[in-house]
Amino acid sequence: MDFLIDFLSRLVSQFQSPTLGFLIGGMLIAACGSRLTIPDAIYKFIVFMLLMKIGINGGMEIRDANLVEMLLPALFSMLTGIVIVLLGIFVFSLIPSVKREDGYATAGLFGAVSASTFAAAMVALDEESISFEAWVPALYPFMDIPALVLAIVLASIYMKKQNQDEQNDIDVWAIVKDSLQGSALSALLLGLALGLLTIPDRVFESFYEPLFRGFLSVLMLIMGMEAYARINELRRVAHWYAVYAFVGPIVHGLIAFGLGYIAHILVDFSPGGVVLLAVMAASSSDISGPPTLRSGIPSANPSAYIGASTSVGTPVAIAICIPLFIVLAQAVF
Amino acid sequence: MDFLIDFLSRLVSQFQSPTLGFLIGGMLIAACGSRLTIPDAIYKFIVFMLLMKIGINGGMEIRDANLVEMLLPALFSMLTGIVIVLLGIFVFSLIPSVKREDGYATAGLFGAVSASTFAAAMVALDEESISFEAWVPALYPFMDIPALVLAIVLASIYMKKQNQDEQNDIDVWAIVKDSLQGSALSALLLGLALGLLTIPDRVFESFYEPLFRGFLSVLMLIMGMEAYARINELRRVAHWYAVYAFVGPIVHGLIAFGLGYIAHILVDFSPGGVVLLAVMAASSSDISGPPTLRSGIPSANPSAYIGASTSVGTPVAIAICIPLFIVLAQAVF
Amino acid sequence: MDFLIDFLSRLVSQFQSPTLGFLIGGMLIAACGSRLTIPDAIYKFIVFMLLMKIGINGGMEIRDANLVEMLLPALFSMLTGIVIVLLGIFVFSLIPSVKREDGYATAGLFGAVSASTFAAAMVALDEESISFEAWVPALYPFMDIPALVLAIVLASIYMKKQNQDEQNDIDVWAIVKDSLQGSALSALLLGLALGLLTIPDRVFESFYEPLFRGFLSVLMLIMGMEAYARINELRRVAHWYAVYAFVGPIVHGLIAFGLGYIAHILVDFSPGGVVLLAVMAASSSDISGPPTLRSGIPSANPSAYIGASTSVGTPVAIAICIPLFIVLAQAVF
Amino acid sequence: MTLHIAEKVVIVTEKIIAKGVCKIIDECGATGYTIIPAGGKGSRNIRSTTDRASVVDDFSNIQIEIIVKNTEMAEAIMDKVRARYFKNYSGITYLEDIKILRPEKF
Amino acid sequence: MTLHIAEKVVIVTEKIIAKGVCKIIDECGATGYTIIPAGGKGSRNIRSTTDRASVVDDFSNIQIEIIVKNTEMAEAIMDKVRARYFKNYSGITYLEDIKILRPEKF
Amino acid sequence: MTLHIAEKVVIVTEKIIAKGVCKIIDECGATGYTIIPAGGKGSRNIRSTTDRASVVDDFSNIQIEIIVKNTEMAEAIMDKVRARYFKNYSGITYLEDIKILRPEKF
Ligand SMILES: Nc1ncnc2c1ncn2[C@@H]1O[C@H](COP(=O)(O)O)[C@@H](O)[C@H]1O
Ligand SMILES: Nc1ncnc2c1ncn2[C@@H]1O[C@H](COP(=O)(O)O)[C@@H](O)[C@H]1O
Ligand SMILES: Nc1ncnc2c1ncn2[C@@H]1O[C@H](COP(=O)(O)O)[C@@H](O)[C@H]1O
Ligand code: NA
Ligand code: NA
Ligand code: NA
Repeated sequence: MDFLIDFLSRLVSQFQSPTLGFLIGGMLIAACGSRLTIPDAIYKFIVFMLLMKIGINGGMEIRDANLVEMLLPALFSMLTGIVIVLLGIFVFSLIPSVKREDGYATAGLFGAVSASTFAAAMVALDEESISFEAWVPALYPFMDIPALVLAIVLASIYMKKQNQDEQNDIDVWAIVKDSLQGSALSALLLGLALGLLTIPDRVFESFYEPLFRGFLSVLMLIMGMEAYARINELRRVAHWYAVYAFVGPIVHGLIAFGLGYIAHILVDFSPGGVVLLAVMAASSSDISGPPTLRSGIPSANPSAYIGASTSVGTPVAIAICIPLFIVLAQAVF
Repeated sequence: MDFLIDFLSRLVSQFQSPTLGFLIGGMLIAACGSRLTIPDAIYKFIVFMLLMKIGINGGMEIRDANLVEMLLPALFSMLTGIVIVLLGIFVFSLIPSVKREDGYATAGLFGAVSASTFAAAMVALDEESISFEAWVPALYPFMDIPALVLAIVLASIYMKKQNQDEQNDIDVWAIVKDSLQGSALSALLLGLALGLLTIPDRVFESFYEPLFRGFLSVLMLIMGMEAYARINELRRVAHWYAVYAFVGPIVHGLIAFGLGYIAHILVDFSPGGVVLLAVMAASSSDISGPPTLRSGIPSANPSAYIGASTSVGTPVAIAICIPLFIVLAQAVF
Repeated sequence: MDFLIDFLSRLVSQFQSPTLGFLIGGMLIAACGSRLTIPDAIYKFIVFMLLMKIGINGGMEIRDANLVEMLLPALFSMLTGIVIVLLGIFVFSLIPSVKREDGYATAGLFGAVSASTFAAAMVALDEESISFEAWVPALYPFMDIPALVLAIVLASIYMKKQNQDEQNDIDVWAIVKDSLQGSALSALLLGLALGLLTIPDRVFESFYEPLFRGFLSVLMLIMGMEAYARINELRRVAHWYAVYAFVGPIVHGLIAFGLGYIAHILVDFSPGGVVLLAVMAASSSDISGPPTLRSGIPSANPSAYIGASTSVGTPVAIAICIPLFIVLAQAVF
Repeated sequence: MTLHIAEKVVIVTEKIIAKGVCKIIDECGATGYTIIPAGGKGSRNIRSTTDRASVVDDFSNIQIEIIVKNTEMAEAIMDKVRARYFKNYSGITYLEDIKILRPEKF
Repeated sequence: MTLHIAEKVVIVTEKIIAKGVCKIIDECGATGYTIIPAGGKGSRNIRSTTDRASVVDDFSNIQIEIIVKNTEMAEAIMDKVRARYFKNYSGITYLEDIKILRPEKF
Repeated sequence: MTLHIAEKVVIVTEKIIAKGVCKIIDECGATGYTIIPAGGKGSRNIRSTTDRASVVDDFSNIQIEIIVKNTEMAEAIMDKVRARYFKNYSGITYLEDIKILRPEKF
């Protein structure tokens, strides 16, 4: 009960966080039919800046880190990605109104990771002064890639069985490569390498670090406008997608939180790290995931999985899951 | 005489202000045929940033403000917008070479408000350490919307009389909505709401506030280049537009200054607020006004009103009116 | 020997400089087939920002400078530009597999100056706390314009002789004007004028100065990606272009370094100034040069000269020449 | 492979009336349309295609192409767009003969 | 000046498959192609041409135009693109008669 | 509704010579033209339509379309552009038959 009151009061206070405010603001002005737009070039640059900041910062601090500590959390990240996809495919297979391929693609997208949700979580942790290991951002690909690869591979096997596709050889390495070449993971890995191998402290402190919060606020606005814009697409498909997109992030996050808790006990994984792991699990990919799935499972309907993720999944991950897991961590650790 | 010397010396010193320097610089390089361009995406983002900064700042400080103080200035803002439009329509109706619709549209554009001129005035006041009430930016829509609505409604009535338009029902609310949905007012109101309802202090101080001056300088450059580029369009229409665009801002600003002075006496409206009110009146809309008028008075020639506003009105408002009203305020208050 | 060890150790440490790191990072991710892109609008804005920063800074400090000091370095800049072009034309005329026009154009491009390489050199000098005269950036056009003009004029004369072109009157002033109107020189000169004639200190310190390093880092990333992308074009032309593009920058820089050294002795030209002069010589134009040469020597193959400059010349100028000339200066002065 | 005769209506006009033109196209019963960014010069003005910050960007052009199977629909679209907009807005419209693959699509 | 009869294949489809479509065009032996950014509405979706930040920008359209001298090549391109992509991706394709200047170019 | 026969000249070439091509079009007496951004592949090069920062963006393509009423003007434009530019710059040009609504506009 106490926990619930604490959670609810924190949730209310999170609604005053500018991150969430910008997200909701974006939805509202889109709903009001505003003609305000953020140009695509700015959107792409903001995503680049956020991922470079996260990457460089991680890279700079990894230098002195004991990377053996990372092994178990990395394993758990992979496990989370795989479990989310299998669970999603299973759940959708129970719903007759959902085409099988659409279920595979949606499960893959929710198993993958959203850079913007992750960045929002980092700012929220910073507000609460909760720290985490420097290498946590490097867990991102460990969850993202297995989820996408698994969803695509299973969908391909399924479609082969259906004889729909005749000459489809499944090339796992091609899917991994395609994921790594996506703009989000490229920027993150580039940032990590630059942070690790060069001495970017001055440029980091004068540019990437101070602009982080501001660019994130603009990105949240864009995500909000986009969430509203895609609701129509979502409406055209089965309502089960909306239900999945609402419940999924919470369940996925709790699974990861549980695994993170085990890592906390076994290898002293930090509470902040556990929260970030849970938020990664709760998030669904918005930048690289959709095109990768579109090529990998071409017969799946993008309106279904992108609508579900952008219109419901991401708002739930940011507005509910981030405060939820922070409060959980404060209660549990 | 003293006042004149003081004014002239201030005018000279204003020419050293970077704001004005960038404006003139933009005109000059455009006149020299330079191929330097600022991409459209950057222009749109800068406008968004400036209006968000003005909005958030206003919203943050409005929290503790006594909004009853705002009533009279808001009323005077509306009055100014209406008077400018009526005056403009009357003046243009005296000039036979000006098509009536063109007069309505031009008067509407000069009654509306320019976000960039307003931002330049805020920086100029800051340089002179003249303060103003936090809610002054919120006066913007009170002048902007009535001016646009009035101009469009009167033009529609006029055109109905001419039987040019058969099925044109005048829908005032549609025009108000169209104004509010424009990118400029949307961003301003969104910023106000975010400033009022969330706690955006950190993102404001790390992003919106420090980038304000710089982005304004780039915007001034763009306005300068645009002013030069549109002179040709202006040349093709009656010269009276140029005369109106030169004299109008000064007269409009003085009207608003007078009303502001009354508000100063009655409800202690601040000198800085009076200056901003006068600059709003002097300015002519450059972002949202043109498309709104284009749809609202489609038979008016956009070369006439946009040319007049961009090529002459805005430079006069920035280069002459801002220093003029600051000096006036320093002399009068 | 000592010098060599010192140089090599500095070279190694330069490879840890983020500037170079971003350049190499850009090449690597392009080589890995990454889909990461920086939008064109951002690229254009970054170039604008860097040149404005260099220009404004120069303009602000030139105010108290003794411009007579500038005479000899300006003369040597012109001389360097001319010598590089003549040398290049001569060298290419010895290689039968290179079409004559292509030689003229390539020599012109390497005689011209790269704004991004110049900005990278300024940051490198800043890291080493080596200072230079405020007017050094103003040397840029003194080298850039004569090189482009000379290459185009000589190519025109050559083509006239070949009777390929019948009605080609050589209009030197048109070429100079075209250079000055290019976006790079326009921005630099505008910045210089604004720094000189207005008081832009606050906007400079709050905007142009703090963003300089960060934007340069993004620009280096772009240059790296571009260098890789154009290697294929370079492969299609004679390999001599690659050899020239590798050796040229070093030789050109050394020539300028020698002239700078003479200026140091005669008029006390600063060591930092000598390094910048050498880097200007070593650099090859990437923004304004290519379109100017494309119009001026239309029959030359752009794949040859742009490929040589972007894929080999610029990386060599940044990665080898900047540290080389800094170490040389530290050894010599 | 059998190809079927069809018509392509092309409309070049100001971006600001794009929504209205698309509504007319839908009302006339076309199955779709393609919109292409454009600039140009006509009797009224010069519009740039460059990406220079145009303070009034809404005024740049678009080219809309509509594929229809029968000439009546084509003419209906052209006529309605012309009547409704081309007095106050820049714009031209013309028709091209084309051959389509799957007549059931249009 | 003699003009020569040729055909223009037009394909409007999703940007995300641009590479694959271009590969088919090359394989069919065309000498080149022109790509134009596009948006539009068809049976499946509305794609915007505005430059609003689309979080999944790869899904917007392109119009590819290929000039070929003989109808067989035109039909081969159309057929292969349709068979390979148009079940899973939005897209239409049609043909126009054109007249070219230098037949040796194509 | 009566439609009138006209011709559309299409020129696909490098952006950098856009100004010169438009001058030729004006000199030949056309009433206007439409410019569309383009990329493509031809005998000389591959030009991208993506918005990747191209350090030499001036080299990307445009497609210019000119509607003219008589074939002589069409051929004059094609011929002059070809003679003046197509030795040193990438480019193709072709002709399409179209039908226009208001012959007095062109
Ligand atoms: N003769 C023409 N050929 C091709 N496009 C034209 C022509 N005339 C006009 N246009 C296009 O139609 C738009 C509107 O033309 P107008 O209504 O004449 O100003 C112009 O901006 C051009 O893009
Ligand atoms: N009738 C049509 N006329 C012109 N373009 C069309 C038409 N139908 C479809 N298109 C274009 O082809 C794309 C794909 O169409 P669809 O496969 O029907 O969704 C649309 O986004 C439009 O750009
Ligand atoms: N066969 C073709 N079909 C369509 N467009 C072409 C074709 N050949 C060339 N082009 C276009 O014309 C431009 C110049 O071609 P080229 O002069 O052959 O390099 C190319 O970049 C393409 O945009
Ligand atoms: Na996830
Ligand atoms: Na006004
Ligand atoms: Na050089």
